[in-house]
Amino acid sequence: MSRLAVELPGLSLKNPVMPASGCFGFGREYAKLYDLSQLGAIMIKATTREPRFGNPTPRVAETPSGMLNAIGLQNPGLEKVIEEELSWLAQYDVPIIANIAGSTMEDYVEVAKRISQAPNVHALELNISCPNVKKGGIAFGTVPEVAAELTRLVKQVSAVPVYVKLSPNVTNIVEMAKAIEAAGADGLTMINTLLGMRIDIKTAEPILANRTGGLSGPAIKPIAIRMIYEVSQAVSIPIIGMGGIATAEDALEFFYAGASAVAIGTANFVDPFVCPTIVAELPVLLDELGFDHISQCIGRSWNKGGPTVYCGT
Amino acid sequence: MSRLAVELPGLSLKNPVMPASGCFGFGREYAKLYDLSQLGAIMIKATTREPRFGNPTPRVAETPSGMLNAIGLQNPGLEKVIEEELSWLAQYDVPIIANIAGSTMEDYVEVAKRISQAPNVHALELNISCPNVKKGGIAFGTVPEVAAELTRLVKQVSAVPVYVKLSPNVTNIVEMAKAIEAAGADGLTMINTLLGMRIDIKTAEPILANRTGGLSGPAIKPIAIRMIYEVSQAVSIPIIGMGGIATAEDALEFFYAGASAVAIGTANFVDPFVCPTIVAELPVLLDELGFDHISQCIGRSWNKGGPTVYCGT
Amino acid sequence: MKVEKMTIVYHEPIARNIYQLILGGTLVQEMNEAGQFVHVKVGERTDPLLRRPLSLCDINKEASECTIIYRKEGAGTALLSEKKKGEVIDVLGPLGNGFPLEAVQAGQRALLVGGGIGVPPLYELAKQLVKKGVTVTSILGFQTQDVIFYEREFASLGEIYIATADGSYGTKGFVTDVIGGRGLSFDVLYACGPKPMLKALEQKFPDKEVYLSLEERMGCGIGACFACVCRVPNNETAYKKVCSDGPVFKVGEVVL
Amino acid sequence: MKVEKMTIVYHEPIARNIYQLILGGTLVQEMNEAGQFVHVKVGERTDPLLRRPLSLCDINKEASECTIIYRKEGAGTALLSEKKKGEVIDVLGPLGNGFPLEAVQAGQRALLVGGGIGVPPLYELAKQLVKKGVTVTSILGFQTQDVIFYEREFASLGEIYIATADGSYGTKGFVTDVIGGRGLSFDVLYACGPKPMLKALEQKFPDKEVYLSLEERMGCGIGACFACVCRVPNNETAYKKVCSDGPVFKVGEVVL
Ligand SMILES: Cc1cc2nc3c(=O)[nH]c(=O)nc-3n(C[C@H](O)[C@H](O)[C@H](O)COP(=O)(O)OP(=O)(O)OC[C@H]3O[C@@H](n4cnc5c(N)ncnc54)[C@H](O)[C@@H]3O)c2cc1C
Ligand SMILES: Cc1cc2nc3c(=O)[nH]c(=O)nc-3n(C[C@H](O)[C@H](O)[C@H](O)COP(=O)(O)OP(=O)(O)OC[C@H]3O[C@@H](n4cnc5c(N)ncnc54)[C@H](O)[C@@H]3O)c2cc1C
Ligand SMILES: Cc1cc2nc3c(=O)[nH]c(=O)nc-3n(C[C@H](O)[C@H](O)[C@H](O)COP(=O)(O)O)c2cc1C
Ligand SMILES: Cc1cc2nc3c(=O)[nH]c(=O)nc-3n(C[C@H](O)[C@H](O)[C@H](O)COP(=O)(O)O)c2cc1C
Ligand code: FES
Ligand code: FES
Repeated sequence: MSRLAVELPGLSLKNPVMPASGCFGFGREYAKLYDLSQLGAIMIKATTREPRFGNPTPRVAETPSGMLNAIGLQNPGLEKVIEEELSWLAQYDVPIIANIAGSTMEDYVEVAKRISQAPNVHALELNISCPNVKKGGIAFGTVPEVAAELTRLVKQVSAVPVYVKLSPNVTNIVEMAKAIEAAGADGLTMINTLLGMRIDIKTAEPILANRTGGLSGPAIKPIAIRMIYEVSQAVSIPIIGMGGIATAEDALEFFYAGASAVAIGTANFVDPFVCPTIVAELPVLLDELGFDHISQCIGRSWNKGGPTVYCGT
Repeated sequence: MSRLAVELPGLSLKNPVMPASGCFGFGREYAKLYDLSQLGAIMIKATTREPRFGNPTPRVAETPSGMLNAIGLQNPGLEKVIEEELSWLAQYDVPIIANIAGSTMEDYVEVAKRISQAPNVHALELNISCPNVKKGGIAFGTVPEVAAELTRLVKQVSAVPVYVKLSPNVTNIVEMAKAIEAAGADGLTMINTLLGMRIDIKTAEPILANRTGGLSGPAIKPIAIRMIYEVSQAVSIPIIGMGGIATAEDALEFFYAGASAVAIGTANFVDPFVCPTIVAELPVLLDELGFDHISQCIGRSWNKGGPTVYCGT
Repeated sequence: MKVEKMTIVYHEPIARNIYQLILGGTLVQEMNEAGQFVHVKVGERTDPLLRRPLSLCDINKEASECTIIYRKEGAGTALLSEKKKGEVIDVLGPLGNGFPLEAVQAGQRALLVGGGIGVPPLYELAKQLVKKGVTVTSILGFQTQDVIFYEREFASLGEIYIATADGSYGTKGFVTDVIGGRGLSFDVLYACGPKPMLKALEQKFPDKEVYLSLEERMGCGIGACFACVCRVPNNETAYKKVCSDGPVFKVGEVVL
Repeated sequence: MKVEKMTIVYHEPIARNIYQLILGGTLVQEMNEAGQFVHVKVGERTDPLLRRPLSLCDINKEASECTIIYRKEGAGTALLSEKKKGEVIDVLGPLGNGFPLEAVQAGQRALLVGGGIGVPPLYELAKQLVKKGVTVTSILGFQTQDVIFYEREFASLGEIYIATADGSYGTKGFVTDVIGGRGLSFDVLYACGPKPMLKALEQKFPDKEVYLSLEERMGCGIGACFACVCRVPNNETAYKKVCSDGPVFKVGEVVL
């Protein structure tokens, strides 16, 4: 397995494959299907200071090769996440990346301070980009100065490295990434969902009770690839890439674009075994393409000139 | 057919269905398949002052439920478009919307002045958002002040109403739309493509020679719907909606969102008869849903409270 | 709960836009409760993307076969309806918690109320109740005569009443009209159908033991994504997940 | 040029990952030229989205059937390979301009050079040339022995040479090695295959009459989208579209 091992700030990953936040709960359901220790890491569901019920239902709608969600950050709140979920997860040999969210900077700081002390939390992921949270959330993710300020504040209190999750709903993702890097982030995760909507033909009403929601799944993959390609060339902190990954080939495309690890969201719903399957298939793919180690693929689309690998077909 | 008739600035449309710019050339190919007079209008391929060859190939790549293109505004140039293409199109009873592009404001002004005088050009569509043009193009489409300035200049010289085509690659589409409305635009068309990328698994190189390209097709439909929903509530000029439409139901979703007419791009490649098919199917759909006229559907998702139509199933 | 490629043993329309699908596979050995469902992948690639939740209508462990009855509705079920005998389908299941059999004793009376495409899970339930010695009365509501299915099957297990919204067959009106009209008595009521029907039943029998099966749009189907939650009465943040806590709930347990 | 749902008459693998597909339909009556292609919709819904360009390999007007030979390559051809006899496929065609028959006279010699999946259109061409009284020599290049197809079919129409890149069958090397080695003489050369092969032929025979069939990624396939253009020598803005001006061009007409 060492040919898949990747070292990132705070994270010694046995493999660079992890479920994305919000698509895996706190792991309990998938633990019934396979051993979670097979995963490189787990990004747990966004945690807020207080418990949240989230948005009214319907909360999901299907789109061509994608889905919209407007869960609204439902979670049991900081205390319960630490006491019940993180301690339960401690039985597995897998580092946890704690996704945190809030409505104010103080919320983030408070959650970051507390949750970063849990022994199995190896990194934080600041969800500054959730398009479903109406107060504040949007601004955090789309104004570089605000995102930078938040990053600085969280860095001051966090006991573990801090990754910031970028929203794709911006004109200039590179500017955003650079501001966050300059503010001291240890890494980036990208992309979160694109703001979208569907309307019911029969009722003329939006399908989601929240009206708009976040678009995820294969449909957004080319946008994620483009953004990671641009950002990875502009910053020197590592990127955990996500957005529509469903196969080992998809994952490889993200490594080529410049991601150092990948996260899988929506695809878990389609194939609950998708994460361990990709972990198993990546070495096969490396063999086929003549790579010894996954690290040779990282950023290969821009840090090598011309076609680099021949694989006779 | 009068139940599909729509009146927009400069455009008395017998039906609100038209091919989108760049996906229909100048109509010659589709004219071999059906009578172009069946169309509500035709948005011709972007025209620039001088002839352009465009980008190197490959220029297209497939993505899940979508495609990327980086044609690079290939066109025969203003003179030839007027002399050869527009005069040829004059044989059909169909208003032309001339999509115009350029690298400088002067380019736009020059093309607008000349092409708006062609007798069958009933409106202009300013392509300020083509993500494939590197000089200037991007800035025009993403900075409200610049877009507004361009709109003003073109309005001064145009003999016909001016529609401005919005780029979805922005943080705040409403701000953009309002600036362009304030600058005197007669209408908006939206959305253009989203900037995306794909990488070849075997070579680790971007599939498009231009590296990045514009994402179109059903994959982007929920993003287009969301943006039209937001913008149509914020401006009072009409919107021609596009982005992933492939069926009459898709088109209806755009009307509900707030579009007054729709354009079909990528779907022409999949089904060359898609435009006349949607023209034929819309009245059937109106019947099923109990509408007398398409205008009853425009903006229905936000300008009526609660479910409005019952259709027993 | 497993993922299995199950083989289509039988697949035919049995009413207008209503299809009966029989699937064979070892997964059937894990299926026990009436009211549980499976999450079915209908497309080969990414459109349609999500699985479709469909209830178990009949579990036949000896033959290792289960029956699903579904309505061709949107894109996914339309694609499903084109699959032929012999093809395989990717099935995740069995999921959720079904109707509690232990709520009723041998010799007691159970009323089964189904609306439209909520009828299928009641068939397996009726079978299991009858086997237990419970007397079963079924009231099934449909829109029109041409979408009625499984009348004979239910009739073979007990008394049956049918209502149609347009009066083209049976009682004209809703299932609640039948119950009201006939003054049917029962010890436990089990229901599955559209939300307005469930709400009407909840109001009509405030003091009865009533179990309702809910529908909600789903992502994962296994409890991980929080797409399908419903509220718990008198609590701001408490919730239940339809997919993993339900789809069957005791009346009052969740807010309809 | 029309859109037609054509029926699969035959569909079997004939070499490793190489499939022969025979389609029946009235559209065949419009097919005339070897080198023309059809644009095939492979999925039911929006993934895969685009049609796939595939050459006509054999046109049988009497039977109203045409043959296509394709390699299972990516997602689209993989889906196509699962379609069964009796199913229908949405076909747009015939498209493009094929190999000019009039470039060679009865009694003259034509050399047909095909590489890999560029071989299929040469078969219909060989048939038409032989019918006209032209002497046909075919040189077909493949990667390895197990992907060779239609050797017998070509052999029945004239002399045939096969090259494999790995030497597992015929001459080891490329088609150009065969031509060089044998000093084959000809009046007209027709070729279809990978770009490096076409470029080698262009350089090798600067003074000969040579026709090349090009491949390019396509959107519309009918000339409307400008996806498939190639440059014309010594002109900054001139272009040809592979789909509608080609796919067959006279050597020198376009920049390879
Ligand atoms: C627990 C459960 C059991 C069910 N059992 C049955 C059954 O036995 N027979 C049957 O015909 N139907 C059943 N349904 C409803 C069935 O899931 C939907 O009719 C089906 O998903 C519609 O898919 P589609 O492709 O036809 O429609 P589309 O409109 O293409 O569906 C789009 C998306 O919305 C979801 N969706 C649409 N309608 C519903 C709905 N009513 N409930 C939940 N999700 C929906 C789909 O799953 C999909 O994700 C059940 C639903 C649930 C939640
Ligand atoms: C005029 C013409 C005639 C052809 N005739 C044949 C033939 O007779 N037999 C045969 O096996 N192949 C032929 N090809 C190549 C064939 O079109 C591709 O192999 C096929 O499109 C690949 O699709 P896929 O789904 O397997 O791959 P994917 O990788 O899923 O394809 C993704 C996209 O790229 C395009 N693409 C990928 N490879 C090529 C290619 N080599 N050329 C053009 N587009 C490509 C696809 O059409 C699709 O739009 C022809 C190509 C052209 C242009
Ligand atoms: C149902 C659902 C819930 C999500 N919840 C969260 C969340 O709580 N926090 C977060 O940062 N991202 C959340 N996301 C975004 C994903 O983590 C991921 O960034 C996005 O879905 C793109 O990846 P995918 O296409 O693989 O799903 C959620 C996505 C989905 C589909
Ligand atoms: C091949 C191609 C070429 C295009 N060329 C242009 C163009 O010249 N000018 C323009 O304004 N938009 C152009 N577009 C964008 C379309 O007009 C349309 O806005 C976009 O594709 C979304 O619609 P669709 O999903 O229906 O294709 C092009 C799109 C495609 C796919
Ligand atoms: S559908 Fe995901 S939690 Fe119920
Ligand atoms: S493929 Fe569209 S012009 Fe050739």
